[in-house]
Amino acid sequence: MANTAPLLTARGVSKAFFGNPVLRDVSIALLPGRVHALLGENGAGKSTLINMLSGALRPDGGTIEVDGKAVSHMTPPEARQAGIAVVQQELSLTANLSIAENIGLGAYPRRFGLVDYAELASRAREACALVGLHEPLSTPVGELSLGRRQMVEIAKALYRKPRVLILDEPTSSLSATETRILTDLLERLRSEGTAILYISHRLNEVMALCQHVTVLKDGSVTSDQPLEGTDAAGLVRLMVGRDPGDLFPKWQPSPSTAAAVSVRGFSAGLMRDVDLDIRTGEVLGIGGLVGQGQEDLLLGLYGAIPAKAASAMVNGNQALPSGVPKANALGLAYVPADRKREGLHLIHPIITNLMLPAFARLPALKPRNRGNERELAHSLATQLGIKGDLGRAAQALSGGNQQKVALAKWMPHEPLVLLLNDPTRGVDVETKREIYIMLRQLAQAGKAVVLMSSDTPELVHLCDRVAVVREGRVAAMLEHGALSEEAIVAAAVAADKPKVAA
Amino acid sequence: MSVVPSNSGQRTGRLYWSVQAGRNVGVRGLFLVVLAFIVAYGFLFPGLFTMAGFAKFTQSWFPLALVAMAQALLMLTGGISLAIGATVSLGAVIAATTMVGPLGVAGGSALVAATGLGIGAITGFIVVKLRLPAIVVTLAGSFIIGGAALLILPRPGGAMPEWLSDLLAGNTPAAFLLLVVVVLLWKLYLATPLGLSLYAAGENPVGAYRSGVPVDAARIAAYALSGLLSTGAGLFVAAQTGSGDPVIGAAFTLNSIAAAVLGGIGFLGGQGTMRGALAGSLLLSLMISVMFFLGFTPVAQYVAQGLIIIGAVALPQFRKVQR
Amino acid sequence: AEAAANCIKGDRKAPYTIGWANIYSVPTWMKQTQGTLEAQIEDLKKQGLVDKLVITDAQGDANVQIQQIQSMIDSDVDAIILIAGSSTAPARVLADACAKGIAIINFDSLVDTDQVTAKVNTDSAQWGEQAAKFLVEQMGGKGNILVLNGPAGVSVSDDRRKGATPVLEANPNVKILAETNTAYNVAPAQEAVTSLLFANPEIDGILSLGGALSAGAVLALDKQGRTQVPITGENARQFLELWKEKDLKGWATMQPNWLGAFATWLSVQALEGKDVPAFVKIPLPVIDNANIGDYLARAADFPADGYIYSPYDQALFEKILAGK
Amino acid sequence: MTVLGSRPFLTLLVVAAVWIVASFATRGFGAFGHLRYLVELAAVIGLVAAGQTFVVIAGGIDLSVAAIVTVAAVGLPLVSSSADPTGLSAILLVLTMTTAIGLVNGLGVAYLRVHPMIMTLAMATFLQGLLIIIAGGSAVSLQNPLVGWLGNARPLGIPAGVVLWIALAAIVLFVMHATPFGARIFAIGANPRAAELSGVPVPATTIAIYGVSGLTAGLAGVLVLGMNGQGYVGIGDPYLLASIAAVVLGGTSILGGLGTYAGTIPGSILLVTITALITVVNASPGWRSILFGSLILGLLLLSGREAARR
Ligand SMILES: Nc1ncnc2c1ncn2[C@@H]1O[C@H](COP(=O)(O)OP(=O)(O)OP(=O)(O)O)[C@@H](O)[C@H]1O
Ligand SMILES: Nc1ncnc2c1ncn2[C@@H]1O[C@H](COP(=O)(O)OP(=O)(O)OP(=O)(O)O)[C@@H](O)[C@H]1O
Ligand SMILES: [Mg+2]
Ligand SMILES: [Mg+2]
Repeated sequence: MANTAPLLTARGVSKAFFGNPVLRDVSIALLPGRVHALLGENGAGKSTLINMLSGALRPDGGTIEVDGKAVSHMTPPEARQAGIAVVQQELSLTANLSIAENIGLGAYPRRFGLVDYAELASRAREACALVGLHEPLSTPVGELSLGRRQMVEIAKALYRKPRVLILDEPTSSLSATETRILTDLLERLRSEGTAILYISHRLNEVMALCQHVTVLKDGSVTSDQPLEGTDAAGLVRLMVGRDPGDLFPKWQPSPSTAAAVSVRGFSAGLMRDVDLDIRTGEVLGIGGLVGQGQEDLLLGLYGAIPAKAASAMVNGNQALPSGVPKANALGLAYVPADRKREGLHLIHPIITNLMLPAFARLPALKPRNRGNERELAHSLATQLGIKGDLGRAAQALSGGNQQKVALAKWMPHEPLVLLLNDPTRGVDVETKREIYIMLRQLAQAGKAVVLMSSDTPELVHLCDRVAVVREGRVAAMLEHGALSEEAIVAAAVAADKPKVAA
Repeated sequence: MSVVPSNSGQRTGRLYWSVQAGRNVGVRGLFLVVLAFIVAYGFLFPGLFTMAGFAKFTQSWFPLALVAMAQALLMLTGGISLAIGATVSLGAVIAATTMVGPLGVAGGSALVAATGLGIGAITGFIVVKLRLPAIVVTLAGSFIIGGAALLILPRPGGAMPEWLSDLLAGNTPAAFLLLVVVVLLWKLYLATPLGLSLYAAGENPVGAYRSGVPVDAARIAAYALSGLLSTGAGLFVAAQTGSGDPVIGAAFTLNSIAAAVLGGIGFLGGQGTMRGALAGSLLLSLMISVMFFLGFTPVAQYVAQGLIIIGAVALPQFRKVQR
Repeated sequence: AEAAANCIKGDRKAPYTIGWANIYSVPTWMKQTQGTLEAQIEDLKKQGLVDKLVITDAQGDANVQIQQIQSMIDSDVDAIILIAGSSTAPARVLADACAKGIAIINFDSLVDTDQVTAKVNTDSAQWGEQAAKFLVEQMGGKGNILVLNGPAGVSVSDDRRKGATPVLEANPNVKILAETNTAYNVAPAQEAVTSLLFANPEIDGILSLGGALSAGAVLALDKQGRTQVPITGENARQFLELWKEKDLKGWATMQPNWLGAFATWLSVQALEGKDVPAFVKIPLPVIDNANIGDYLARAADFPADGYIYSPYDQALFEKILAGK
Repeated sequence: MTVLGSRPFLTLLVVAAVWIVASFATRGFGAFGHLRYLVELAAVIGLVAAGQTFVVIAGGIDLSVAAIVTVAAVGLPLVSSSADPTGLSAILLVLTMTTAIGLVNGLGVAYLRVHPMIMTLAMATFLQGLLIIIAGGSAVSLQNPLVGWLGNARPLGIPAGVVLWIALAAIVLFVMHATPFGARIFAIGANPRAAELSGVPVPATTIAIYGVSGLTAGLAGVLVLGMNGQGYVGIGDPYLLASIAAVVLGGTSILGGLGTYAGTIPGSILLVTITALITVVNASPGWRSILFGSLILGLLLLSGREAARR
């Protein structure tokens, strides 16, 4: 296996955006039958590298080789011809097209020049079956939750029957169950001889799945070696260049049990008739399969979607907030999962993004103090490790750094209840650690933190209690002592066994 | 889950038609409003259901339907055109100055079509390749195209072959049949990879490009087709009126946008369906006749028109919020 | 009644339903015109000749107007009074109306067709000709002029300009420095003339061919501190008031608003079997320095942004119809 | 972004270049009086475009500005009363009315969730109906001293309309770039959902923006009434496309979220300048129209690149 010739190679490639070098002299070789991990901190250049491997970007220097032959000016269609398929980090889907039309996009089967819907249906169904997508193929993708869309994106890559499959953080919005489906699938594809490049910030997945690792740091390869004999701590060491601490801070029981938020008979969106207490000083986890109504729970409490409750108490107020400004006034803050669509103003400078909650609260016509704004933004950036010029547009940040901005903007307002929707999605391991420490500190300081997450380990290690949501209800409330990945998954799928087995 | 092998035609039917059915969801309310107007119209003017009555009504609707499609096509790709009206005028004057001349109907039609495709392709090239905002490019374009129409016919005039006028705008539903053909052609186009790419190119161009969609080509093609539809509408107007008028199309610019947006086409690209745009144009057209038969005074016409347009857009929104 | 006029079949009986197919009812000129038309209808109703008036407003869109005329045919009106949005576009739908025996009286903006009962209008060519003659005379046959036209691509403005051409060609010493096309409104004319004044400092006359263009020109000269020059125009109240105020050498004619009343009256005459000629030429009333006082004396009866039209009555209509 | 590389500055450079070239090429163009007149004309567009800039930055568009200008110009004589010798009360009344019209636009956009283009187009249609009722209603052309002053006076040689424009521009630039309200507008335009989730009162802000657009269009109506001595139906028509073009030529993204009134100002002047240039060119109407369109297109190439987004 190790002797087979590489299918896709980057040789000494470099790339700069507007004069800022992002990749310097990077080489990587993808071999058939091998899962190759690409690791690096946020902004290290991983997505940029795969964009060049797949023809979406052209390297400034160096060459891309397919089957050992250098290809100049490869375009995405040519990459597809060459059997290269990519699961993009920022999804490439179109909300108004159906699942099947999205899966076939750019590679439709034709008959007489027309899209052959019969062929498309059968091939798309095949791809969907591989990833466990059961929704009707005609469903518009816009109606799917983020996690399901991620599965469509994966199915889209599989549909192209790739020889080289590149996955850019495919599991970042997937729950444990779905991740399991994916890892099994990748294992099978590998055994069938597919070359796989796998990017993830979830190191346990990398450990379980990959045979080889390339580590990028600040745009350069710092190591390129087999994974055998390396443990997770070793991986982190490769990435950050020093000994890592524990990923999760030591858990301490919370000092208080006063309820910050208490709702009875709460309904919003998919959530039906839920009773829930959120206590000060705790990190309350929200788990479950993707798309069971967890997000509606947060949004309903936040006043962002219509919600009602038989009785409600929110930080002393005897009613649910009527809207977001009211929720903010009551000390609630919300960090959305889809940072691109809901969390950030991508075309605006980072500093403006950081200041937006302040702008929303200040008297409308009070003159702004740009000096103070800059100072505050810089301290936030330092606190969360957002590097570089804050005057750049947020879209120039890597995914993980964008997530940090979405979180950081609430910090100056010291929210009493922090509603977090998958806050570590796509965040590198060091930053995750910082965020975890921060969340525990917030809890320690008497804030209530609600952590909705698809990353089961963080629910287990970080939370005081975890509410597992299934079909719009809290199916189980697990206390810290009873927390384990198995327990959460079991509660999440209890009623769903047949479906998952399919 | 396994792939159930089954009859290929049936499978086509299933996916294609259920995708199609899914696209009705957003425009059902509009379809109901349109239906109500048709019923009201038929009730007020039973002659609508005679051959001639139907023919005449569809003739008034036809050019608006074409320009609504022309506009919707662009808006689906995230574009827009303020030059539709001028392009209609240009199509009309070209038709009215060539068809009775040596070029004849075939030559004239070819010239009209080539002009539309050409103007559209150039506009598309400027917008897509030079990355200029479509709204101003086409605003400038409207002056250039309108100027060209004035050069060809400085004042209303020209002529169309009598038989062509009678064929297209006589007492037969030729216009309606033509519309059916255009819609079928559109469905065919939308079933080509390039056509289906419109949605992706409009909504998520980066993702579409990375998926191997020829985004630029899809957008430029949309502009070209949009130009073709516009000059085609001009040709029809010339036939309908038996002559050319260099400013006849002016009102079509805003009306095409109104029809498209009424039909649920979004401005950000990739949102909405052509059937919605067509229904929107039909509503605008029906409204004129229905208000006449209800005996509205001009003041009432303006007020009612505003209310109907807002109502047709706001009602579905309300229903969405209620849910 | 015996069918005598074009399109009339003689099978329609009083009281009649009259359709008024307006192209755009918002501008003041249109509103005034509609006022005379409605007054006439009231009159005809009293005589038992008319029982209903239906009004459409095409909002400036010639295509919509065609649809509305079609609706009038569908609802079987007895007469259609029309100001056309295009000089060619409605021809075919009018032919249909004519074939159904509907009396069609087309006034102001005319359609190039003979499938109407009658067209009623002042003579646009004569308008241009007389205006040009006045100006040439005032300037002693030589000097520099600006020509202000109505919108491009519209027949009326083109016809008036064509009417002026022979006069100007016959006087080669009258030089056209510049020419514009704008909507028949004050603001665009003022803007255009101001720019032209800077580019062409020596101007001896302004040939303005209708609407409120002249008021804009006078304002432009005034604001730039220039001496006023001989100018032609139409009976816009603002222009007439400026004329008096600035003591201009002026000449104006008009498209009388009572054309609306006359067209309505004429349609009923036709339906009643009277012989109606295919073209009824309305003599151009002339306003000059001699009679401007008479017009301004009645100014208060007219809207400030409106047109002061010449007086009219039934006798005048009879006289016009008789061709005198 | 440095000032020198910024779009507003680029647009300003284009204006300067066009003025210099035109002054050499066309007699009288460069005269002080002429340039002053151009700026005075641009003031009307600039006022309308002030509200339009707010609306466009917020991701909307206001197609009712032309009708609002007309309603203000035609309606003002109707509400003028001889009891107020200054004429100020009538102006305030009219501005209140046009602001209210704008607020109704905003209500429709924010609460009925009607697309701005449709809402404001429908509003323009309503206003046409209103104009049929009010137009030509005043038999007496009432002279309003303040309006006349605005349209004709030149304190210190500067046209009063330009003074008004400068004052308004200062306020607009302040509100846009130096207040939280301004920041909220940009946020709503760039990503309304994210703005809402960040606590921005999206509906209230939207309503306010359209109110502002109604107000500035009303101001423009008052000014244009003063400059022409008489309001009439159609007086506002030229300002619809002109206001949009000025906004976009000035570098504000029609997609919302990016832009500045500092670009709209030279954008307005640029439009007026091109129109004036075309007027003095001797050519047939067709060629003039072609020339006008080509000039806009050419200038757009110089200054109008839409920044890549997403
Ligand atoms: N289109 C672009 N324009 C400017 N800068 C860019 C662009 N795309 C990426 N960058 C910059 O390039 C660097 C690498 O980004 P990239 O997305 O490749 O990082 P990454 O390793 O994938 O990070 P993450 O783990 O957060 O996804 C970042 O600093 C980012 O800001
Ligand atoms: N439910 C319906 N009620 C009334 N008319 C309909 C309906 N569905 C379709 N039509 C009409 O049938 C014609 C074809 O519609 P169709 O939806 O196939 O158009 P389309 O262009 O394919 O739309 P899309 O963009 O969704 O593919 C159109 O004229 C449309 O107005
Ligand atoms: Mg990345
Ligand atoms: Mg379809």
